[in-house]
Amino acid sequence: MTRKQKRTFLLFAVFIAAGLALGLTLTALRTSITYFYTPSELLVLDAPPANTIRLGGLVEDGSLVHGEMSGVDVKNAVVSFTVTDGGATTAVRYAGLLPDLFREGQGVIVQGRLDERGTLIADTVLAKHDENYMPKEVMDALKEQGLWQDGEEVGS
Amino acid sequence: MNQQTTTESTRPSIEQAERVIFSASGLAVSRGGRPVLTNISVRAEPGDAVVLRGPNGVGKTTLLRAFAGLLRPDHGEVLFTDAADAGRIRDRSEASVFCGVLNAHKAALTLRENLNFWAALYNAPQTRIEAASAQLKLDPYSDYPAGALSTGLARRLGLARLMIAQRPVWFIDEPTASLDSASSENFVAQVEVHRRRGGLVVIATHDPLPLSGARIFELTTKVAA
Amino acid sequence: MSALGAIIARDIRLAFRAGGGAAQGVTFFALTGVMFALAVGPDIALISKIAGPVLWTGALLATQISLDQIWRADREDGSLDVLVETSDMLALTALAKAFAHWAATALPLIIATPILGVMLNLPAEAYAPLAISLAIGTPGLSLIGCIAGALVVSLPRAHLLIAIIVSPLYVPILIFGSGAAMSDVGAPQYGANLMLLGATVLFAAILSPLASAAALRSNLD
Amino acid sequence: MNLLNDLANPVRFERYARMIFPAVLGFALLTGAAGLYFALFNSPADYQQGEAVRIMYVHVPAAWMSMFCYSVMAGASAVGFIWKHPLADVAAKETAPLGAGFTILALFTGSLWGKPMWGAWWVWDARLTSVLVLLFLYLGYMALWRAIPDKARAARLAAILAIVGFVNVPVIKFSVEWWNSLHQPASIIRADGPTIDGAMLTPLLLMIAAYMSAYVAMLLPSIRNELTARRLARLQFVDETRAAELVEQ
Repeated sequence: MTRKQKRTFLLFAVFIAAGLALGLTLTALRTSITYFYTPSELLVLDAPPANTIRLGGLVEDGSLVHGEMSGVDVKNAVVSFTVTDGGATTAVRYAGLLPDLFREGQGVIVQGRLDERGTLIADTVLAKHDENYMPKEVMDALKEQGLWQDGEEVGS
Repeated sequence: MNQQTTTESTRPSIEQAERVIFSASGLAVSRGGRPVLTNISVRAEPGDAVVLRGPNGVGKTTLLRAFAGLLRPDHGEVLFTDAADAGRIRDRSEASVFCGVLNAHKAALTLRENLNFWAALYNAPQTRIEAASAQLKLDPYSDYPAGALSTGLARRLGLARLMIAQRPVWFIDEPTASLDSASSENFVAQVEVHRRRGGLVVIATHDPLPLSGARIFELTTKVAA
Repeated sequence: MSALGAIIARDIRLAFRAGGGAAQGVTFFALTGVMFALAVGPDIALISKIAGPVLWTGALLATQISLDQIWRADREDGSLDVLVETSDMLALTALAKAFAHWAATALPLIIATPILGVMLNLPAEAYAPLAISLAIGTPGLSLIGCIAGALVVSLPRAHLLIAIIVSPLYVPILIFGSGAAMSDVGAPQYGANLMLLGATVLFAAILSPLASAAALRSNLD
Repeated sequence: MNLLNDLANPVRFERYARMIFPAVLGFALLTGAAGLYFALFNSPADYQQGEAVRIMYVHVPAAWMSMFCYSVMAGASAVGFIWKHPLADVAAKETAPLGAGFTILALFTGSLWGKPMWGAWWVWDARLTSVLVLLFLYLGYMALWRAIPDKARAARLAAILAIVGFVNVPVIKFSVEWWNSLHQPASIIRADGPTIDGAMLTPLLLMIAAYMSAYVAMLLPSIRNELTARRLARLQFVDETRAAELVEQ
């Protein structure tokens, strides 16, 4: 095929590639925003996700239980608490050091796997200093639950 | 250099090479920011043989590379026009082939694999590979790895690419430097065949090649002011 | 197309012949894995957790050390002039060379991954993410590497220079690739990482041939 | 556009440079002094970070300048590459070390600032990491210039690298932010704080103006030096060999 045909074919290929790259980026961004669950979303799911998930929400007041020794892992104390987004709650068990900013009533994101009883066995817990650093997604999710009024001071 | 897109011409078969006029006008080339060549103008018709001479390092190779479009001149223009209808400008990738002092073959490939590779690049049919190998008497060495060839044989392999390319304008740098006298005569004969078919050659060399009616050019810096 | 096909076939044949680049990449890749395990010690839990990123970094470094040869070998024996002379579009030739480099160095790595994965106690469900992310990501390494190779082609030895030039440009591919390799197949970030990796490689596939061709044209004399 | 080709001829450039250099230098010193005064004495300590926030007045302009210089470098490279504008190549070449200097300053002050807050000299915070990668882009560009003996060729190749680098900066920045959010969904303490109230803004803007004019004040003489160096190099060649001409025998 002549040089001119080759050039148009190539230009066409470049456009396809550019479009595909853009599409991939946009879909990647869209799926990543909701990549954490809120307790009520978990409840509504018919089959609990088997792999590691992220759970976002507030640590329910009074739900924090320290030092409960689990038979298997004596080394670090197991902590259990429940995370709520106003709608539903999910029990969380975590063996390891809690970040010092972690307190009841504070925003938190927990990463781990759900066991058969629906309790999240967490391997990482990420706490926030104060509200305006809470990731936007958690804020939106909490607003949807009506638990969050704009500008209201939460935590210390 | 305004490059008109020409339609894909039919591949010139080995019998008749297309007739092209080569012309360079007002060429100036610099290397490493240093002016090496200035106001170079030359014109060659089908059948011509242009021989470039000059002391070492004066810029013969640089000039050949500029002719072959492998080097961007500071200013001036290199043109290949169709001998039949002078208006039509031929695209360099169909008009010229450059063979420098390096033979452009891969040592790890056999001689035949190298020839086949070039044939694919120059879109040459199988017949032309056999013809080129025969013309340079390389058939006995087809299965040798190119790295094992002597310098003379390697040079003949490099020159075989000119035959495979089958393009009207040949730019060659020191073609016969490492060839024995028989091979040298044989190569000159091939050049004469190419010229008779309407092709033209521009050769930078110090050897006194018996090219009939060759036009000798001297590259010199001591030009009368 | 046959010209581009010939270039790819020639480069792959050369890479797998004696002294070619292919074996070099895989051995370097294996060595990184083994050395890392030796350095970290037999703590299986730790090794298996970082096996993915270690293998990804190994693949990146293995690709990087062989970038020097993509263009230099051709320039030194004169075949670069032939490639330039016969190519309608030098960018297409650059794309072919990048593909040939990928096939010669990255493909053997991807094939060797399961063996190394076993040695580094890679958890069973991590094989697929690792192999897939390598398959999608390594072409990007060759494409960007092609630019660096073209930039330094006129220099006698430029391994270090190539490393400095490509490392920052490799950051996105390493992040998305290793990110995908580490996350479980079901996790949402796995898909997101792979998609971003693909987008970056596509972006490189458009940018790299143009930049390589421009660099080669400036390096011709 | 006539300014651009005005500047193309080095002699005229040197006249412009000599003219504006004292003014630019003066402006830099003035805004620098004012900025420092405001930063150190006349602005409130941050409600969370206390006095440590004052480093911000040195850090943020430096980080901003590192990015600005890279964009100038890429722009000048493009002009130099496309229109073969010799001065643009020199400007790009001389901007690189200055840009790298700002980047190192940004990294240094960044970690100084991080120590009191994050308790570590170096935190893989998204912004700091992007600035670190930018530093490698600068180093690669400068290394390429130095590695290639022939300046004309080096200019073209470095220009290609600068443009490729520039096009990749947003991708790199995004991937580092993504990487940061992947392992630590939201950075616990954001480096520059969500909002900067008025009192802090004036010293910051003064410092940015000071950095900018300091950059220009440093750039002009280095361009002049490079131009004279190249003129010397060319003189040295010319008298030895003259360009060859072709004469038919």
